[in-house]
Amino acid sequence: MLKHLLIAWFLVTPVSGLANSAADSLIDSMTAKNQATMDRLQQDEVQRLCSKSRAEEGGSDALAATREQAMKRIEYPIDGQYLGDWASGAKVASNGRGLQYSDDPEAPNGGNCYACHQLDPREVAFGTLGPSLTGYGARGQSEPVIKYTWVKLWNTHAYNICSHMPRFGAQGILTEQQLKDVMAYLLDPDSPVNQPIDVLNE
Amino acid sequence: MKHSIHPQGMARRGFLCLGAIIAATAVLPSKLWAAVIRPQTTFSATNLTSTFAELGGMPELHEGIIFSTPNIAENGAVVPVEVEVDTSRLANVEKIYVIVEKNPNPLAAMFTVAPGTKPAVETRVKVAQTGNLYAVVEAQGKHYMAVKETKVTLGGCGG
Amino acid sequence: MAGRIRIRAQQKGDVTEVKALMRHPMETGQRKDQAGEPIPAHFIEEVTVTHNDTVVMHGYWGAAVSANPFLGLRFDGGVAGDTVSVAWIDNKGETGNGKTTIR
Amino acid sequence: MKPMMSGLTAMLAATLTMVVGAEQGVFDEYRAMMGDDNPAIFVIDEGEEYWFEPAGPNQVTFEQCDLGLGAGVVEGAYAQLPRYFSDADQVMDLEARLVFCMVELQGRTREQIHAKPYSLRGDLGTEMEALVVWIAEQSSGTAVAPAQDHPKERAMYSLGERLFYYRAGPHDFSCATCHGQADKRIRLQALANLSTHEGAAEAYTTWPAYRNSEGLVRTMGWRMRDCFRQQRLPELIMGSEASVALQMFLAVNAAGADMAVPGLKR
Repeated sequence: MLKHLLIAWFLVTPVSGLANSAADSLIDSMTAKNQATMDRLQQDEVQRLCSKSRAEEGGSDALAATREQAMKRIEYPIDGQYLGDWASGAKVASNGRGLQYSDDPEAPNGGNCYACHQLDPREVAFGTLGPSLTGYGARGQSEPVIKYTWVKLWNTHAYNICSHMPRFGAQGILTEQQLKDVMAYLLDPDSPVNQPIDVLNE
Repeated sequence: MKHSIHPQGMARRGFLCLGAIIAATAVLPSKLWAAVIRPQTTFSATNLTSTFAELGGMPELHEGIIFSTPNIAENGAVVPVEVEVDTSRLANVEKIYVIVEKNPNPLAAMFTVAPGTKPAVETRVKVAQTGNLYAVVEAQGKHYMAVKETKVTLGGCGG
Repeated sequence: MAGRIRIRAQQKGDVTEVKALMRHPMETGQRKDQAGEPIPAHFIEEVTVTHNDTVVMHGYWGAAVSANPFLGLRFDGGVAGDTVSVAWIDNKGETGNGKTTIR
Repeated sequence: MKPMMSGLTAMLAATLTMVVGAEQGVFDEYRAMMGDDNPAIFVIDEGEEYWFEPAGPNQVTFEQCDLGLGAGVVEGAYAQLPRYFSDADQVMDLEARLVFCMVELQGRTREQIHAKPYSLRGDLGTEMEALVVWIAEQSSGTAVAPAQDHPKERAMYSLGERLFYYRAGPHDFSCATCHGQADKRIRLQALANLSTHEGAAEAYTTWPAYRNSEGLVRTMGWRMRDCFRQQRLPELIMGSEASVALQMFLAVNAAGADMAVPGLKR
């Protein structure tokens, strides 16, 4: 009987020292609220590998394998249509809401692209965590450009493992139509992203 | 020293304790100053044109009004504005209006300047969206104005 | 808590510079609380600044004046030791008062 | 195969760096016009009154509450938090310690305290916000000096670091996603690099602060909770281990810098 108690005690005391692991600590320190449920605290493969102190430990082969897996799992539009409506794309790019416990779960999720990127050169409030995408449409709409941009939006880790950009497609943040609209906002020549300031400046 | 929570209790620090706080319960006239009546219709106007109409039409631009607002406001809820009139160019200022074009009600605040008071005022106003702010000044029965644009951006992390 | 006003009155040459900060939510009536219920309009409608016992500035305000309002002004004829007081009334008839001496 | 970096993209990258350089301090003019009239002073005075106000079933004030420098000692206490408290055998931040005193001295229940610690839209301030900003202001001008001599204090720092880099949630965000690099911003919101002394000092010493966008004073505990909300994670419990660990990480990184409370924020 004592043996079982000892085993039970051993399992309970965090072996790794006096404090919890990060995951356990968060579980002890949070309560679910609206759509923000506790399962969100569990890390998947990419998250585990890319949490800096772990990524340093993560060997390059593990990173490469995860990257290839990300590439294999990209889902492309069945109808082969990659560009939607750039005006709707503009809305997705400016909407910073979606999936927070303070958000209406019925409302569409935003992509919040302006949080990290410059896009329409007329928009002053852009972020700088990501490179500027102003004039992105000049790349044209060749098959490699379309594929690169779609994969980048769907799961950026397919190209750039441990990137800070969210996996808009793979994590189900944006719908396929929203992704197509963002593609149009980036690539459609009529999109303001591709209109230099002086042209449209009334 | 023991404290009481009563609003009039002496707060132990800072400027508040310098002056005795007039007991709020003292009966104050429902109007503080009868000399000027509240221009309610102007406050209720819902666009720039009707607001200006209440003031007798579009005021004349006047160089003597020094009107400063930030080019870009970190947050539309609190936008500092400063109005100062150069009395060598525009004398006998009686009233100063702060108007925010794209607010639901453009007229934000109005000040009556007593004789001996500098025709200048500083305050902070809410600006609903990027647009023009106006400082309108009433002197010798006429209205003059200065205009300044302030950008209000979707701030923070957008969430 | 409610009704407090922090006033600083400093003599600069022959001009008295007054800076007042008032404790008030200045609700426009357009906002909703966390439960989605509208928060009723509650804002300072009228404010006066008095030097000794003469009014130096009077204001009529709308709800677009920012929360915890700030007011800055300057007037002539003040002397260190004089009294500067500020009073306000809001759309609910509540009042706020503050008083200080010119330094 | 890295996609071919077309000349155009290289040119775009160049323009960005030029733009960012010019944009630095985009709100300096706004801040200068705001001056130093910070409405937090009202909440600070209210905090002082709460400290001396008998409360809870025991009708006791906070004058026997030990914030680490002895019962009732407030001056300089915030600058030395978080720290280990032997009576609770736990490392605590200020909010956790105040909850401890509310329960142990005043006889209040955790449920009551945790029901609504922070203001909601339409409120003018809560007891916790007022107490925290008054106590923190009593450390203004004092150098940040969190304790690191007790093993649990050191363990809390290392947990804080692991939490700082922990990516989770639908967007794979960690604190480091936004606060791990220098001179970056989200929209026009400058982001301090909290993994460096300079960045951590700039941020840690200016909370609690008055937030113009809400007309409220907010604490560092609230700041953590609201960041996790935007990471799409569940709600952080005030004074919980994760909150304390992250604040220990920030405080140790910021050690030596002088507290400058109350701050004025967006």
